Amino acid sequence: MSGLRFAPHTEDDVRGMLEALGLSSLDDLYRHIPGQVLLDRPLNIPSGVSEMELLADLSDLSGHNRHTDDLVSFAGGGAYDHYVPAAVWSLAGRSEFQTSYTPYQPELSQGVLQALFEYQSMICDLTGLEVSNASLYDGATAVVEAVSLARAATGRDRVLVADTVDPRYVEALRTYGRGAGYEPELLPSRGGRAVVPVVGHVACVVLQHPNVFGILERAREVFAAARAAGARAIHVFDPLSLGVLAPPGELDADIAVAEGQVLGNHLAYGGPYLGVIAARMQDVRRMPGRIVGETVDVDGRPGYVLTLQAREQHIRREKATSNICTNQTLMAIAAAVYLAWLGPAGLVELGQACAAKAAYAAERLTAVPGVRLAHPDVPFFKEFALAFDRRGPAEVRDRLADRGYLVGPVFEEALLVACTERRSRQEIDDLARAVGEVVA
Amino acid sequence: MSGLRFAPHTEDDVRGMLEALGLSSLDDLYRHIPGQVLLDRPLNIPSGVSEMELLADLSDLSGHNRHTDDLVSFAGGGAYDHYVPAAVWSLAGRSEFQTSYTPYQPELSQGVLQALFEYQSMICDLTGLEVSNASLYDGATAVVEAVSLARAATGRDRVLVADTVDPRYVEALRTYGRGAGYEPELLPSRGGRAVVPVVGHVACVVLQHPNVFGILERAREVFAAARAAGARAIHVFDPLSLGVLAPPGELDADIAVAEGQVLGNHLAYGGPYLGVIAARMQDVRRMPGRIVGETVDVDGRPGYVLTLQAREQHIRREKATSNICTNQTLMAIAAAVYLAWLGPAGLVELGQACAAKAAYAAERLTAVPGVRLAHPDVPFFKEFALAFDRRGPAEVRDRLADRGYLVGPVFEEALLVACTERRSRQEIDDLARAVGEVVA
Amino acid sequence: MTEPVGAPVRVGDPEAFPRTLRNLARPGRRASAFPPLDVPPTELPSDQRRERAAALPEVSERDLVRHYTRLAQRNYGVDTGFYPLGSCSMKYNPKVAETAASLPGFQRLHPHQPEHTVQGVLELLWRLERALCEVTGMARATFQPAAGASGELTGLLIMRAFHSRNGDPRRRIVIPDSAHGTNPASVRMAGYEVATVPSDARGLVDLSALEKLVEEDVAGLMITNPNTLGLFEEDILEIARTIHGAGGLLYYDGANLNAILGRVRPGDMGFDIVHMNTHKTFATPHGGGGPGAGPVAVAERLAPFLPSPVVERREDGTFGWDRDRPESIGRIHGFHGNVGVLVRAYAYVFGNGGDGLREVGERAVLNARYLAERVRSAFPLAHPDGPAMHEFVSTAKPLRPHGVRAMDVAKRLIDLGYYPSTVYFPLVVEEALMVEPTETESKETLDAFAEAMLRVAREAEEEPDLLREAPVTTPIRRLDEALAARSLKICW
Amino acid sequence: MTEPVGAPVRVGDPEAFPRTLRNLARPGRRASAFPPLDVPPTELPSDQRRERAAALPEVSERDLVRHYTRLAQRNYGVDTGFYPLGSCSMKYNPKVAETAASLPGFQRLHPHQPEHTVQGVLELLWRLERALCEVTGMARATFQPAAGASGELTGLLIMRAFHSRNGDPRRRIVIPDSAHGTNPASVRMAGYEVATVPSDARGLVDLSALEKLVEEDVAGLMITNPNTLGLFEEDILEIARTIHGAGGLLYYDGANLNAILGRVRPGDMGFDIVHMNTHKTFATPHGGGGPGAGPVAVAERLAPFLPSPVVERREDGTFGWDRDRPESIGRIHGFHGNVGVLVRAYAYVFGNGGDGLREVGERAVLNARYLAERVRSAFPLAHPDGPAMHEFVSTAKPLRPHGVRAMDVAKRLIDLGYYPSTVYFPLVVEEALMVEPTETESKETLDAFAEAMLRVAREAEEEPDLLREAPVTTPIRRLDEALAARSLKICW
Ligand SMILES: Cc1ncc(COP(=O)(O)O)c(C=O)c1O
Ligand SMILES: Cc1ncc(COP(=O)(O)O)c(C=O)c1O
Repeated sequence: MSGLRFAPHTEDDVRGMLEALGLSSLDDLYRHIPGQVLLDRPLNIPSGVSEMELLADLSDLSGHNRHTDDLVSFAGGGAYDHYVPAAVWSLAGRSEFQTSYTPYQPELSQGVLQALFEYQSMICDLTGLEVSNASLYDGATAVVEAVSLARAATGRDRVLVADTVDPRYVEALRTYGRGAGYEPELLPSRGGRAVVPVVGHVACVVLQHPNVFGILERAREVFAAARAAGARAIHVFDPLSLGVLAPPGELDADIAVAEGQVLGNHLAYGGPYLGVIAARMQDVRRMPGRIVGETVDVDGRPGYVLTLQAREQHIRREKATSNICTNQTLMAIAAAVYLAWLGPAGLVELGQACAAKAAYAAERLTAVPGVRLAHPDVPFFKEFALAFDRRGPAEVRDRLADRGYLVGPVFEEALLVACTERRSRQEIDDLARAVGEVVA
Repeated sequence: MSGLRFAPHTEDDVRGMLEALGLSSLDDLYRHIPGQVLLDRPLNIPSGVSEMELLADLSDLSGHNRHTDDLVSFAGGGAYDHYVPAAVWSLAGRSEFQTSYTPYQPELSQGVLQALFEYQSMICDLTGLEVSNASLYDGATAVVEAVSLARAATGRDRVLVADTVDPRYVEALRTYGRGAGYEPELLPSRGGRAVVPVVGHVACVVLQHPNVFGILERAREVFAAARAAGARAIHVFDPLSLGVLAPPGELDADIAVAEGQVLGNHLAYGGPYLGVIAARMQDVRRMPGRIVGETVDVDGRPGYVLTLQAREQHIRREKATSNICTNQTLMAIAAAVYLAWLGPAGLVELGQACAAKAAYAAERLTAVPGVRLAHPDVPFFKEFALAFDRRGPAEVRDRLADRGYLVGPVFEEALLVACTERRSRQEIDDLARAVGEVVA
Repeated sequence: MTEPVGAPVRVGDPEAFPRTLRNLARPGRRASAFPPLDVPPTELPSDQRRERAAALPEVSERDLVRHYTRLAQRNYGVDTGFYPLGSCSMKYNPKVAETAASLPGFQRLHPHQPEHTVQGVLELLWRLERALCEVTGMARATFQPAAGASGELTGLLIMRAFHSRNGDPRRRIVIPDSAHGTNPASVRMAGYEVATVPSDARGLVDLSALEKLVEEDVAGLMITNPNTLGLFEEDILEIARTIHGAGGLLYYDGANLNAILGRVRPGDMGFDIVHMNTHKTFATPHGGGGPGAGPVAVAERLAPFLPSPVVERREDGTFGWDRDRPESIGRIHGFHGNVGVLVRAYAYVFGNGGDGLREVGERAVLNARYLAERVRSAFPLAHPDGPAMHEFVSTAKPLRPHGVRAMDVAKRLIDLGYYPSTVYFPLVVEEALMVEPTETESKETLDAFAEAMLRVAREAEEEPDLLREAPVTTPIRRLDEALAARSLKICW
Repeated sequence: MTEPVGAPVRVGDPEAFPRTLRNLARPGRRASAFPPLDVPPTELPSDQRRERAAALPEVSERDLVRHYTRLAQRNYGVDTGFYPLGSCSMKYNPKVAETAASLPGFQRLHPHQPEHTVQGVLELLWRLERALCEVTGMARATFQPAAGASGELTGLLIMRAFHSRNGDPRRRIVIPDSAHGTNPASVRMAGYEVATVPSDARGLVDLSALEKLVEEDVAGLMITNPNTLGLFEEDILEIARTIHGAGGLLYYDGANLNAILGRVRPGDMGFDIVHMNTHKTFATPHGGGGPGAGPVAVAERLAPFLPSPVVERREDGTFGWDRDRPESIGRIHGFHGNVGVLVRAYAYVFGNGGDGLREVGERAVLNARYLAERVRSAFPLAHPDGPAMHEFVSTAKPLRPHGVRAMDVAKRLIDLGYYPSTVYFPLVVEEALMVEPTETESKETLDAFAEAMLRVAREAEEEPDLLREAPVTTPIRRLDEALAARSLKICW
């Protein structure tokens, strides 16, 4: 046998089972299907290969990628090269978690259920809000779900979005808005920060803080304005900023959403990540997706179940709060392991390290002739935007890649540069040198 | 905190525990120890580092090695680049196996015990012998233990070893023999094969088949001669040859030993591997190391325990059959998973592939001017020895490494070349081309 | 003798279940460590700083490892045992796919890397797109949807874009009454109304009812085939003609694709849009709820509307993202979809190969039909005449007189060592038991499970309490879901 | 309420424990697949060919995965819970060490690779040798021994080589009566005779007895310090003087090194040879019985006798194997030792660092002494006056009147959720319970375990059958070891 085969049937098995069915061949299994739709040829896909050959092929393909242990990554824009501790995936990757389905039968699924309950709890600890779910697909879909929650909660249609929100999120809002019936309205910014808006009859104001440029917004003022106008204040946050920055709860946001990749998940070229969403108790019955709750069994022993399912598609069908079914549970479990690994002290140290390295990098890079901050004099967290006098940002990015450095993405003629705790002073100094060569 | 710390004590814990002991400082724990032996300075080892830094250091070190996914390995001499299926270590590596000790409490150790029972059983299936143990350290120590078993069994001292046995094994016999009181006597060979000996009053005859050159010995004749003289016939075998070659049992060997690395274990620069040993029921009470047996519990349920422990050091002390305590259990579990993965058909296909590729390689390589077989006209399995007219074998090996090919080791002015199922026709043709350049 | 599923509670053990990490925590304890800061510290603006530290649990790494090891042991997966959860294709997940996904060259790529540094993964996606189009009979595909439901919405937004480009917006999407909940939910999110077509006595779409439903304002039809009753919609060509005749489009919900791999292609049945659930058909692990991947493939004429960007192979043989797609519906995922999952799907598709995929489908159907045959005496098929494809739907109605419900049957199966079948879905079948064995189960496993089901049916008559009180062998027993919703403890 | 340790038996489930792979097998089933042969097939000589195929089990990959997943769940490890197995230092095994060992640059090196292609691993071994010599106060080390016992034999063969080089062969090695079984066994394998020195009332080496034993023919002394009673040999300098005075050498059995890390160095106590058990002191996982690693470090004057080759750093800064060692005892391992284990040890040593190792020792002793204090009322210490180091030996003798043995205490601890302590070792203590908590356990864990032990002591008086019939919560209960040896089923 030369291809992978996971069906354990021996020829005797097949014969015996066909006999039991009174059939003479496997073709008979499809006898009742109209002939015109039956495929009369083999699939035009190469025939199967052994594990050995398959891995050789995949190693070859992966060898045509330059990864973040090879390139030094200062790339940002919504995904970051934070350190993933060994314990995270040696635990989240356990096959009992990995090979199970959504916990429909709680008696056989307490492991996943409790892990999700603890994930929800840690998200509440982190954000200072009261309600979390068991994950959404990713940061972009979390923003979309937050907006539809806000529209349902307020009964209003209009959606106000700061133009300093990651453009990918705005694009997603445009796409999903076409179905839901709204067109996101952009809130202007000055000097890299959203203006504090005069909020009209809108469902929500969406503010990313730190924003797409890494800049700290006037979040308190913006959220206050939104809530004063009866709109939901939606905070798009960076989970790893919350050791050092005031959390959504303290900033008076109603709904907080985030890209959860930074919580112990690998970069993996954009996924699987997880969408984090947290809100106040007022909106618990409008939350999308799975929520795990604690209860007791018939003997009074505590245990966990999926709860408030009346919100969900399998019960509510077209009236459900969302269509999400499969989510990113395993990533949420990894996020929980990671958050517990960090602990409160680690979260603070991590945030301080990112901020300090970013500040140092900004200083070193702007010391290079022809390189400036795109937005001077505004505070930022772990990421900032550079502008160049003599070169286009895309050209700088590509030439830095050839020198072994990942930066970017490019946004509004500026080049984003991010620092995680993984970046050393040495690497930052080397980057500055490389930038000097590239822009010269 | 900047270094790894796995002791969970908080400062309060330490204080509280010291109080409970009526001590005022950790130093007090050592108060009763004579001052002259107390170290009065910190250890001269750098202070601890974070996981992030540690892995950076280790990745850097590993980056200074060229591994077998980078170099194409035709290296042999007792360790081989066979394919390790993904399932093997995702199962053997489960932390319940990995983080447990020798199964002294069978009720909590049925997993390891059953896995070892099945390993023993598959070794018997493989060798055609009746008894196996739960592993020894490696191939070399397995040869040594087989010899001491033979000496104990026969009450004879002298040890006859074919000079076509891997020199590492002969060295090991010399070393251990100094303690045990024997000096291995070498049995001469002609044309790369041991002569069928006239066996005197010796404890055993040790024959490696296929031998150090990969050559098939006249095993039946040699073993017959040994047994006729009342000596134990010891067969040093290659587990992966037994799909196509007659097993020790069929060849009438008394004791069979092997380097178990090829059974699903990674090359890992020489270890951890495992020593395989199998024998006939006549010698079961002289076997070294752990043996697992099946029995029943007080409710009559079948289960597994360590058995015949009266052979072992913890009971018999200086009269034990061996001093081995910790063995290579986890490697034996991996070997069992691998053997079951192979199955009888896979074992045959694998053996045929190795033999065919080696034959093809020998043909291609000896077609290169100045390159010949060190031992023409003798059958070999997956490995053969080359001799060169114009260059030294060590030089050829080193220059091939620079071209991306691993060959060797060098033995008796010949260069060993081995083929596993991983080597493709293309790789063999490329090797031939490279050899052509190197010997030109 | 039967014993509990899952790891033990340990009396007197401070780590005994169900201790949460919060209970294990002690002030000052920690697992993380970071290098000393090698640059000057910074001060963030005081009004922006966090006041109180986040109340995360303070635990050691050893606490973490034991806690999650035990939680894992309390969870049943395909690696633990038989998992015949209907509609979920819980087949064996090959380990080699995990090895592939963990190669640094796939695991450690930043989504914003310049194209010339990610040629390998782009080629992988391009090859996978070709293969999935061949399996489904479609022209192009997108990998953005993170799961089936996301694929549904993507497909419906493509329909919407198609119709509005043709200047005739339409209002309704027809779905069968047996449809999965995500179908109507997606329809609503796409701004359409649901028009439900009933199943007929055969358990198939009621053609005459469909005719009546279909008017100008029908944007399209959304259906699985085999349908959620495990039956093949034999009138599919008729159905396609009807919908297309009315100017609508056909959407294929790929949840049941496993049944027809290499035998029937949605495109050849007249479908215009198809989503696949890689976590079902292509054996990517479901992770206790996710991640999945829901690639969407479409017919040529709909390709312009796919989410942007799509992978392309350039004349020079290099691969890149085509972003110049004016008619695209835009962005469905933040980046390129669940690439790590797609690497596993690639391993499965190319490891099995075209020939292997066909065998997968055949054996999936063989197993389901064999098992249905073995249990139908006790659990009658909802639709006895239609031959089961990859799964079958039985009913526990005959047990009602004994005061036993389908859920009781499920719970009793737990005590007998199995993960139960899907229950109460599809909604159109009373006391539904939806059983999908998948192709990776052996005849012995099926025979033993059949015995267990027959045993449960006997017990329902003779000792119904065995069912009503089940499970008794699990670390926790039936949980009070009403209380959970009432008292609502969703955070420690 | 207490529940079983280990995964469930599943009634009616064809894969239910204790099915062996052999029972699961079906003719024609398989997991392996290989590429089609791309070279001409060969014929091996007919008289050399295997006649009947090996009777290996025929199973699918899914069979394998479920089988071993379930076996693993029936096994208790440090990752499952507290494992106070005396003399084994069952501490938490850091996960980062696993990541390190699985780097292809370590995992995939052929032992015969030319030195210039393995500079990284050679440098790692060189650095580790330096660190281990610093920890032990020695000059050079070998990594060949695969475990402690192998280290013992290595050390004894070095003694033998040393003495014979000096032209005065000697016959006997002194070991305490409390020594571990491997010590006398190794002595025998090294061709020496065992001379046993008794322990005195303090539980320490009886000095006067030692004096008497020591004559010309004593080659050396082999001892652990702290000894196997967990007590520090306070007269160690005296002992060293005596042995050295008689021309003998001192061997340090490193099984208990954890107690003195960074505080006391064997070299400073007068030892000439030291073995370490990386699987104890340096947290490399013991794998259910192995692998371990038993590096041996020696004083300068014994360096020439170390097994060959040893790692060296050349003038040009490169690393290599020094094979020119005429006085070497030769080869103890087939290659370079358990390198994969040594990579983990490196991660542990350099991750903790010098400061961290000292803390490890302190907390190991703190934990043991604290736990001893908490349980001594019910389980008196064998030697109450000597302060416990990293472990302590209690006796269950007080329970004898209730017809309860140390083994019964151990089995009852299983029902309470713990892996038991070592029992009946050291042999010099009646009804010995040897408890080693290690430094990675928390105060809460120790307190809970102490409660459990006190509870068992109470139960021994009030309900001794609870102990005699224990365990009752495990998938299997006490096994008939006599039957196992009699009927001897060691192969299916
Ligand atoms: C028939 C059917 N359609 C759609 C879905 C939704 O797929 P997903 O969970 O991947 O979003 C499912 C999942 O169970 C299903 O069974
Ligand atoms: C005191 C003592 N010496 C020696 C050994 C043997 O070490 P190993 O099992 O690594 O061979 C042990 C192992 O338990 C021990 O406790």
